[in-house]
Amino acid sequence: MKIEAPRPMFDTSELVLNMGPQHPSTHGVLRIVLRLDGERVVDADIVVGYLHRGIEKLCENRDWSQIILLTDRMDYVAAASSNLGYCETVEKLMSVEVPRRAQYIRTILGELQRIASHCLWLGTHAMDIGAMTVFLYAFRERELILDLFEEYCGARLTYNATRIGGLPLDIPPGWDKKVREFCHIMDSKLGEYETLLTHNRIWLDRTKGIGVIDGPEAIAMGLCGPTLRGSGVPRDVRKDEPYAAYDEFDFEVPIGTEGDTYDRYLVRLEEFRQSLRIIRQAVDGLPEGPIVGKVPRLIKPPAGETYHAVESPKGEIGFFIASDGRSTNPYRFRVRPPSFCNLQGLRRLIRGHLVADVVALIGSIDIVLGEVDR
Amino acid sequence: MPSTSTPKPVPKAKAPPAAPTGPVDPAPPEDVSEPDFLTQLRTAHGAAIQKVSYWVGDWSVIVSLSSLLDVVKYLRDAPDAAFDYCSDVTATDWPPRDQRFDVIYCLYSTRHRHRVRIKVHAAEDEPVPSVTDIWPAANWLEREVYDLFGVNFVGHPDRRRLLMPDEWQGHPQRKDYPLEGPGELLMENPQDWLRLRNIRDEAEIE
Amino acid sequence: MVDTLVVPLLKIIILLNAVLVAVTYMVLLERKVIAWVQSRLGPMRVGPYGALQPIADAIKLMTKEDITPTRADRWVFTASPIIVMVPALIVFAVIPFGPEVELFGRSVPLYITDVNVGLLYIVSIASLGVYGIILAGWASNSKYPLLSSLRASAQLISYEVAVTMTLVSMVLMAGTLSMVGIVESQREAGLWFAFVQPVAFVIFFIGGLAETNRAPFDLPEAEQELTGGFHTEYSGMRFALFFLAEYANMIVISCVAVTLFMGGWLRPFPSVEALGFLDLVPSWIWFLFKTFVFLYVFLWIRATLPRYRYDQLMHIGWKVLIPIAIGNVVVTGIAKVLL
Amino acid sequence: MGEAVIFYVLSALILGFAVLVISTRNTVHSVLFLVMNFLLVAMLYVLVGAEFLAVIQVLVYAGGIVVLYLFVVMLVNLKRPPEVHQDPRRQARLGLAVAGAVLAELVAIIVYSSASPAAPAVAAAGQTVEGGNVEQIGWLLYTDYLIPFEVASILLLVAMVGAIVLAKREL
Repeated sequence: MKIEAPRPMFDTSELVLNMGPQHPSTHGVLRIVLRLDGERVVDADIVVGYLHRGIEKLCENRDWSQIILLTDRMDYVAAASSNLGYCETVEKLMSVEVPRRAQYIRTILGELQRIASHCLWLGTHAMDIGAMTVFLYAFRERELILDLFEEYCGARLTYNATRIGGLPLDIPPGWDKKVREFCHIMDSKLGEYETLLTHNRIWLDRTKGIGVIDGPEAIAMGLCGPTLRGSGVPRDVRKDEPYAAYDEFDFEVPIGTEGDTYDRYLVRLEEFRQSLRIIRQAVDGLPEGPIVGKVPRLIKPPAGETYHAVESPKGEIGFFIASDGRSTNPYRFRVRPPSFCNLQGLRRLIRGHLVADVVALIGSIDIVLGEVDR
Repeated sequence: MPSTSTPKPVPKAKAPPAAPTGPVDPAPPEDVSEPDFLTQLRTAHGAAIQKVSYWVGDWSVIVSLSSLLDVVKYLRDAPDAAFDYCSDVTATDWPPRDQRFDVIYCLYSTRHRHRVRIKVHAAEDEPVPSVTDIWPAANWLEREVYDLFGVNFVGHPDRRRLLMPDEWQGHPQRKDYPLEGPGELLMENPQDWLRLRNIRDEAEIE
Repeated sequence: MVDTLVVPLLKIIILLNAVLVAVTYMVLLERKVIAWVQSRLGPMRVGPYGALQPIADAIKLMTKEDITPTRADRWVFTASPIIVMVPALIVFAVIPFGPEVELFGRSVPLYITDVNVGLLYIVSIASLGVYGIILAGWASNSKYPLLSSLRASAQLISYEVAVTMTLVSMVLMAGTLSMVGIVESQREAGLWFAFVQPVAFVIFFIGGLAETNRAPFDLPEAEQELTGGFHTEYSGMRFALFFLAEYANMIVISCVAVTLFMGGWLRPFPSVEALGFLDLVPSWIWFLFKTFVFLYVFLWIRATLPRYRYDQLMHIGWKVLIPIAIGNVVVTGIAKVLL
Repeated sequence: MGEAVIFYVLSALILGFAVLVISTRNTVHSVLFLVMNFLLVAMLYVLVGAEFLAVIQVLVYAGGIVVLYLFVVMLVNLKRPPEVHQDPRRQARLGLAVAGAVLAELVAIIVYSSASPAAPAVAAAGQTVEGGNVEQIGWLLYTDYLIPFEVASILLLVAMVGAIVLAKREL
């Protein structure tokens, strides 16, 4: 006997909603094809590649020092971190010693960059959830950092701030004082952000329990940076595999407990403070000395491969570089982009949540499409 | 004046250096001792290891393609190795070689805080088992390698192009793929290029 | 003849123009207030301190291309902005801006009409505005507007229940549905009803935020989620109508709140003789001032708070506000009988 | 005289929109005409001096119920006719039955009203209530028609609970 399944009263079909590549909250040219049941996300397909410029291929055809300014164009809101990562990798390949003063200044630049990037993240993330004032507050402080960078290297977005073996420039006179002043200002402004968000009832409702992912799963998914630390994994390249001058400074790696959007928010807010702490220590202990190590005029690393990672504001940015030892350009140049790996986890995070949470979660993993697509 | 003057030796145009045939992968020097997990890997999967190399502080292991999955599973699960974090999956292309691709897995252990690189050699169409079951993180990374190199991953749950458009021809990151893209026509006259491509597409459909 | 036709007609013309100007300046006020909260300046270019910005905006909107999507339902698409705008304007007919005043030797009431079902009239006309939003979303034949109009209709209907419940308790207090009567009864009680009915006041205000689609309940037009919502596909003057209607509705809600809870045109503490000098300020100024305070709070909230999520909004509406509002009605009724 | 003209114009419009409601192919348009219909009926109420009824008509029917109609019409794909309606003669038969019932009702009303002209309701309720018709309706509802009123509210409550039980997949 055949038993027929009861016929549903109405045809309910899933709505396919194409979010992006032009959408105010996808932070660039990200496209998400959502399958919705009402407003609930059944599944999602994340489509990237709209900003693919072939930077890896391009880098394999540029000489070693030209590549630095291409790394600016990947994570364009945290250019100094990519600069630093690339230069450190080449230095590792060539076994070049970088003077301590340069290491310190690099650390200061890296941490200023982290604060600037986190400011942009905080602003856009809060904006996505509807708190528009935080956006302008955060940009106000980011502007101060851009001014500092401008004074140091003349650029406000794509800094080209490091060189293989050291730095292009010493810090201008009085710059360290301004950095200290900035730290002082930033400390009080952090309180303003927190007043608007941290204990705000609506903010809590919107972020707590959204996109929960536990530590082991986050590791398996390859999440990195604050997104991974929000799940309670104390993984930070600065601590685990110290580079630049991080092993000389005292700082903590904040971690979350629940692994939800709120924890990722708290982790990044605490990172603001830790970065300020590092900057203060670095400025206070800034050693005298040269700013460039012993590097040949023509950079031609010996044949070999290496992978080296630094902690960018988004997470572990790794460079895998192969040199054939003969030509003046890398044989293989590969970037392990943190935004890319975090974006991969988005599909897992948004499943079962509402459309409004999709927007919150895109903000929560802090991606830059220039880096995802390269 | 000698009538038969020997022509001046024309400075020979420097021949472009022959394409490199592969990475150096130097063996570890005597004074560097192997980490424990490598020694144990040798005992557990000695047959699979083709070479262990060390360069500027990085250990890398070349394993045979057929036993890739066994080795990485061992590395993830063995308590002394515990490589639970797959940092990166990438490839390098060495066209003169028979097995032209090196597929490289950069692994990290959040427990022991050490790294290792696993490498396999693969020919153009040779199937490479996907490691997505071991690290879900490898999903997009393998898709990108497939997209840009054309490495033939098998067992991948969602093997589509990632960065390039779905209908793209060729794999741009290969060494024999022209830097300027699919051809000069695209750069000089995109309209014609598009028309040609459409004609080609229609021909394919028929 | 003059009293029955000319004066009301004049009043209607003056009021309509005043409302439209107020609405355009409301937009400017919003930009200014939010800019100040965010440590910016806001519009500064057109006129002194940007005072002529609304005019520039109007010219821009009127000269913009008017786009109708090819696959839109042409008639409904055209009608929707009108359907939204008309109720927002005709509600003003029963708002009392002041009592009868002597003007040119003639006693003129500062309202257009005083019907004995004034409060119900406002509620029922305001409930028609939702049609414009639903139909705009549907007629655009686009997915984001459709989602938005579903959100809007669910939200407006849910919050209407809570708001109407608070009105019931106010009617119990005043014993009349006439807007003028409600103000008069506050004069007799010598107290603004906001002090007698604080719960109803808060619920009415929250419901009012939701009814006007204002932050933190601006889900139907959340640009970060639905790219602008139901008016995504609209451009030029049709878009402007949606925009103006939203601000007109804000003014309506503020006026109603002032009338019901803040004593309308009455000065603060109308029964305290010692404050008699406050009567020197004309009554309609008091009314406008109180309305302005409400509007300012609307803007202040928008600049401060994040946005609720759809399910949380429904949760607040059905599981928090409506039970409290019903309880408030019961308590008010019992108190009325006992006292 | 003026009132009569307005009445006939309104009635004609109401009938016209009623025809449009059932003759339009597009369901959403049809619902819209229904709204127009309700609004015009509300105007009729105003014409006879029943402002309260008029406002309630707009509030409940136009503002509440039809919005829900629209909601359902927009959400549910009604393009494909359900299978039960495939029988072409079914509609004709049903229509005939309904028409007959309506005709019978009309006849009954005419016969009944001409046989015994109803006393004005307000007069029946007693003249004690002063003021607008809000008070009068309130008075009537809570005195003479208390039981029907309460029964109706219980009916609505049952309907609401039933709808929630049906809609909620697991309780």
